[in-house]
Amino acid sequence: MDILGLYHYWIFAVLLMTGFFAIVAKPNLVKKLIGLSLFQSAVFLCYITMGKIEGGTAPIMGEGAELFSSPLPQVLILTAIVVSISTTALGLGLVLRIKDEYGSIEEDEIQGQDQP
Amino acid sequence: MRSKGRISHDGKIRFARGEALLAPHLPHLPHLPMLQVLVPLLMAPFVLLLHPRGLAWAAATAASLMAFAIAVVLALTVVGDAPLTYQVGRWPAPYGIELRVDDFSALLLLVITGASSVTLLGGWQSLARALPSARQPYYFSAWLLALTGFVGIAVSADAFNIFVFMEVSSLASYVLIAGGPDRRALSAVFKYLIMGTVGATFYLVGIGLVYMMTGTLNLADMAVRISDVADTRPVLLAAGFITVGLALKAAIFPLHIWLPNAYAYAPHIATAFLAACATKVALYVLLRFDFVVLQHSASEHAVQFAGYLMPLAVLGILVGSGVAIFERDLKRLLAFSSVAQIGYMLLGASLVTIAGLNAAILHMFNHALAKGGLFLVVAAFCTVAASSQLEQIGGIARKMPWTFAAFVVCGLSLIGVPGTAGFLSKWYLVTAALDYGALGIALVGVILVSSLMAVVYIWRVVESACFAGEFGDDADSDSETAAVPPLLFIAVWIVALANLYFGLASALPIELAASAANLLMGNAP
Amino acid sequence: MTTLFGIFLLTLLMITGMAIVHTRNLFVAVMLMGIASLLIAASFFLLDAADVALTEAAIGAGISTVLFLGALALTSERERKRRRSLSTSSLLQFGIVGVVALIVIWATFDQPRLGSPSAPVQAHLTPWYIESTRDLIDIPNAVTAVLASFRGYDTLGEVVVVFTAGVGVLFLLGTGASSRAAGAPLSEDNAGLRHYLIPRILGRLLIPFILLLGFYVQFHGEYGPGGGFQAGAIIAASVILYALLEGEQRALSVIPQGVLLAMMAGGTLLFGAVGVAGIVLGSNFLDYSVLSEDPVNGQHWGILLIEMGIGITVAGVLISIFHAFAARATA
Amino acid sequence: MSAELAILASLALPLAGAVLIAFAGRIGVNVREAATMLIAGALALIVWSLVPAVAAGERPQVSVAEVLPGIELAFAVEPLGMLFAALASMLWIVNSLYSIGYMRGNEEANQTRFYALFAVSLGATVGVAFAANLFTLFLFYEVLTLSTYPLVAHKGDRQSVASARVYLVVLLSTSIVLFLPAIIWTYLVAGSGDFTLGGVLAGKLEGAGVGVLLLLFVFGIGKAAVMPVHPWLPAAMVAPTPVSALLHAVAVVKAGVFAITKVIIYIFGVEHLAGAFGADLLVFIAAFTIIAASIVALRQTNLKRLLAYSTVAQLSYVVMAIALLTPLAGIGAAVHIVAHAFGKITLFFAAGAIYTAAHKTEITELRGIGRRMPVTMMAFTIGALSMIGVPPTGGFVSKWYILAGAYQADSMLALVTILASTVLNAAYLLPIIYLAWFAREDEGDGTPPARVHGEAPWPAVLALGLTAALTVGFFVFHGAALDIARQLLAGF
Amino acid sequence: MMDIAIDIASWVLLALGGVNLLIGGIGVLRMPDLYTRMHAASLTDSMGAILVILGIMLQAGLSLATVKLGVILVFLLLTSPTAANALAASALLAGVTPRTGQSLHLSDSEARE
Repeated sequence: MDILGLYHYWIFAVLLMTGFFAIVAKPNLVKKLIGLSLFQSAVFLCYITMGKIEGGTAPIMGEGAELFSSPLPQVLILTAIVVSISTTALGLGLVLRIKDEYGSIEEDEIQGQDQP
Repeated sequence: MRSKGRISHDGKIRFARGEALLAPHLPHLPHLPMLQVLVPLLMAPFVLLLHPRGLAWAAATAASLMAFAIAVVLALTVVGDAPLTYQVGRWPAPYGIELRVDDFSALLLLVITGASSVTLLGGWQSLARALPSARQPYYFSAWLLALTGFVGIAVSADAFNIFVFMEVSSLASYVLIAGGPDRRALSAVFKYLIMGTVGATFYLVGIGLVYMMTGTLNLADMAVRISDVADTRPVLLAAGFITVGLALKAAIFPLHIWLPNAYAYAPHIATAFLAACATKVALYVLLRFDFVVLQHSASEHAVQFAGYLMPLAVLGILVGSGVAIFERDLKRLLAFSSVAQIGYMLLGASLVTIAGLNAAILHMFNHALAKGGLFLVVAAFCTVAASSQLEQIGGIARKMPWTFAAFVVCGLSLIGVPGTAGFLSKWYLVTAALDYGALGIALVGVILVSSLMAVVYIWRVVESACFAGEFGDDADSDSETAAVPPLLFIAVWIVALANLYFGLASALPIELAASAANLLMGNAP
Repeated sequence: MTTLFGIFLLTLLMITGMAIVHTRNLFVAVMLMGIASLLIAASFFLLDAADVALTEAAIGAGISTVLFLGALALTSERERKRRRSLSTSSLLQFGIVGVVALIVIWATFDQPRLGSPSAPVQAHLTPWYIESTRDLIDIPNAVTAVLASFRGYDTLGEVVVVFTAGVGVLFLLGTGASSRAAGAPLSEDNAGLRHYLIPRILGRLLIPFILLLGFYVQFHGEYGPGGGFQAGAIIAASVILYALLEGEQRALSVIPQGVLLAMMAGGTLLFGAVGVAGIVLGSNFLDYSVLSEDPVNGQHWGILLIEMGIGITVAGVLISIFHAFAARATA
Repeated sequence: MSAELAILASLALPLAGAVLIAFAGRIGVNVREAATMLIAGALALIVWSLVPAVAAGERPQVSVAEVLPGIELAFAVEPLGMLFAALASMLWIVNSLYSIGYMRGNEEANQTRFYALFAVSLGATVGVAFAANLFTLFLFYEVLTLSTYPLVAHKGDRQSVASARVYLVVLLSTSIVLFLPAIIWTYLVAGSGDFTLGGVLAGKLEGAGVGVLLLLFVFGIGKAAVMPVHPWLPAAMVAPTPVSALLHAVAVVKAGVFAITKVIIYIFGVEHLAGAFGADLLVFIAAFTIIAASIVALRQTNLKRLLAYSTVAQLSYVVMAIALLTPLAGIGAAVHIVAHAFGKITLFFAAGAIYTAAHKTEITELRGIGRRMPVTMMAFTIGALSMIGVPPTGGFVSKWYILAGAYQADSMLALVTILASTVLNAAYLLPIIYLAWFAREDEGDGTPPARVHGEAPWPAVLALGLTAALTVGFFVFHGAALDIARQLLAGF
Repeated sequence: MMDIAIDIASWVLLALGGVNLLIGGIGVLRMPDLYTRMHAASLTDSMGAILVILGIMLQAGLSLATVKLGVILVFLLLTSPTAANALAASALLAGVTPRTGQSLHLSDSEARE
């Protein structure tokens, strides 16, 4: 049962670290942001998983359902998704400016230009 | 007016109706914790729409000053008294979001709003020069949003709410830094953005795990409910994630690498603001979480906290100061000094004693005074100097002796010379370390050696400002008033005098810090 | 069965994630990211999180992909090649990442299992939320109730985050209107896809429906999945589609930059004003019960208004950001 | 004026005076110098107005603020502090007079800054003298360091900046690394750092801790220039001579030995310390400093540096005397603070006058200078005799008491040291006097004198005449000082 | 009885749709260039979607869900050919020429040379 009951969390762990690897190991700035998105998505998965209850339905009442999954993690993740897209948008804005100023979006090339 | 016939809620819900009786003369007093956040928050969108030159700045400054006034009232209300709580939407605590202003947050609020007010007040010309006028409303709006974020973190008693406001403050800080004229500001911000977001997400993972084990997000409730599960793996892991995440945000060595460039290339005034409060807010959350939630339940927590963070603190102190000695750019020099000073705060906290926490918290206040002042002076220098390189400011003391005098005052405070605010925190820190036993004596050595290093790097600046060339021939001190914007000059001296004032009459911060330390260690004041 | 399907989706997700990191083609990575978002959204749906699934699909797979593509169009589509792909530092990074993943997995064994009814998450706050939604707010969607009322302050913060991002991007890139000759985004001439008959006709056909859907999601949020964020994203998507089809200029003449700014600020202010009304009427910030004689009715009003505020701000910000990116392409 | 008010006024006056001088400098040099003289005079009046009360056994106190819980910014006047403050404030008048002659004669730059910072230094000195506890003492001790730093670096050339750096680094680092922990330790152990008769540490700290703490204090108070923390003093000699004269022969260095004295009497308590091994060690260290510094002085060719090493040696007289822990030695220490001040300031004044008039700094250049500057060299001779301890000069009085104290303490080491150092003093000072009076100017390398000159400007000459007179006068009229110093015996 | 019949019909439809999509997927993998791949993808995709949705509609019976599914189907039928058209048009515009004759049998990289 452990495998079925914990699989979501394992995927969370793997995705989290996959995203993190892209952030630390990839020098391309856009790739870093993609990694960041993935990294944050993993956290969403973790939260939503803990809100699920066996045999429950979405916490929208009516139609006779009585057992609901917890609405709280869902609310938190709604917020987190919006935070994530906000960060991504700002990051991409920065990338565009960096491309303008440096002509590159590769971290090492930018560092090379900063230290003449 | 509230209608009497309002149907009362479920019997389980109890409202704190006593609030209204608190102060009949100040009808908004019970709302103050909320207003503290709302004033900058609601002003930010307005500022965005104010396009005429200078108006955005004026509005932002007004909002900031108002927030400062609220913070002062809050501090005076809370000091030596029970914390103020506020239930947003009148939903009771673990269900709704609770705001809570205790001594620790009151102290931090003073720092944040004070720093924002003084820097904004003095920063008009400096910022107007750095930013094209079409972009100023955005910038000042972002400034208020950063203020909102910091303040929101400080008053919140809810773990997730802290995350939300952390993101507000982070995003706004990125904008503040990216306003720097040098293109390196952009690459610095990008690094900050990546590391900051990773930090915030780590924090989010951490509170997620704690939430999973306790089912609550309210810090106080969490502290109660965690006692059963405190030593389980997820909670341990959560402590790790939260600590690392916040350490990233707080620029704790060795996770400080975003900080020097971000501070160096931001507009000078923004640097002054952020240097005074940004990292401290993250440290505040770290202390809150570690001490309020974990300390009393997790059996090994004190040992782990000390074991992992103390070496980092010591290394941070030594490395930060050491690098600062060899830095040639004044802003980078001060930024590395910040890394060391964060080490002091962390060192105090990592003793896990009341005295140590007391020192750490007091140092938050005093370091903000010193470092904020120093960066403001840098801003003043840069109104005449081409850049903040040490060579460029050579001999500037002859051109602007009074501004330079303020630099010396703040610098002495940073070193910890008696009579200045910085001395008090050093005093407490050394006292706390001496109380710590044999290891403490070694720590005292570290603190003192680092103070000496501070002497060296501050004095390098002083010497080049006094004795080097550049402004050598122009010894006309009357031109100072012409060169430095009067508002900036006033702001610089407000901070410098505050450094002296709080060096001698610092009852308020000391009392706040003392009871904050007691609160964190779980003793009611 | 559902569990197995979930596991299948997640496995796909993991593979997609690794592919995203592995590929050197950024365009492919962005597309895969969109797929990953959809997979996550599907998983969320299986996990009873309809609202979140909708949001993830609209924002993660939709808006986010558009933004990434816009950025790629202005930068480059491929990562630069590196000679030493397997250096010691990358091995070290790989090692650290692997170890941390193992630690996280190690920690999971102490965690409540998926769906366990005795988990603290289910036992502690959830019953109160469900019950209070029914009794005090009286709307079917508990997520909306928690989002807008019980934890409305978080949501305000969230709106502020969006607003901040808008302010930030506009500060960094300038507004679309202020740069010279606004033109078509992501395509080389000024007229969008106007020369392409089929997409254009079809697009014009769809836009009203998308808008309609947006408004439906906006105002139906109390009853089903949806709300201001999703609606704002959908409405923004329709405007973006319009701009793609008809050109940047036309889109801006329909909703000028000034209006967008007013939307960004106005939505936030509307939210704030509803909250302040609570204070003015003698209760706490964001207490909607005092908005009307009947507290439950007041809650309804409050939720409706703040959801509108959210929708306006989100739409304003997303459209502004899109314009800012698009203006870059022609500048 | 009430005593409390007088204490506060004596602190506030120089600080306010500094601002006043800064503004007066914009009006004109005469106004500025008049202001300086006026403030110096007023300060002396106020400080001296306290003397009768203190001599009568009163101990006026005033507390300004509570900086930390239990740690106050407070002042109290006790005999030793009274003596020190009275001395410093009196000599400031003379020194100001001298400064006017010296600074004008040498056409120094930034004179306004000079006078203003001088006033701040004096304020800090009075603060040190009147400090009621360790914290207050430390505060003004550091202010003194910082306000004298720009005076040392006054010239602004490479050499003076480098020397000022040595000055600052040694003084600040000793105070931060040793003095501050010592203070904190004291507060931690004793719960208080108030200067109390009999000491606050008695019964609270025993064994090796006492010795360690004592050493922390002695080396932490770098201004006392006990070897090896003395290098700042020779380095400080690049400053204009009035600075060397008042600050580095009187105010700053005496603040150091004064602080050590106070710590030994009022913090450790003489009785308490008598049982610990620390005191003996201190006598040994002081003795070593006296001899070593004197030997180094022998080898100096620069007049001011020679005087600086002489100061190092003389300061350790005080340290040694107080470390002997006998009543007579204690009196000797107090009196020596005064006597050495008169003598050494005279020597520096003379050296400065020579520099102003003849632009000479090296000892070998002084051949026959007595004939060109008879008044100056007369004063120099008197000062030198006082250093050696020859009657009828003030130096004899103090040396007498210290010797008596050494007998009382049965300390062979102290006796031998004093005698040996007297010989050494004579060995490095008398040749100068010989050269000045009896050598011919054109002897030596045979070159004719580079410059024809007479005495220095009259204010300088007047000042050094006055201090020379004081040096001689102290031999006769040391009764008042002795009366006050006797009150210290309550501590023994 | 009726239920079983509907069930069987629905499962057949679902299975057919699944097979269609699978074939489409294999086609995308196996076809040599963009246009042929699009051809494989778009045709089978539309057909698969129709079949699957019809299958689900049968499962759902006469309810709101069926209406929704119908709407979805309409949208799918409108969008997916349009998307294919737009993709092909822009590929042509970007200069990707359809491969003909011998080059069809070459691998991607060879064809590029």
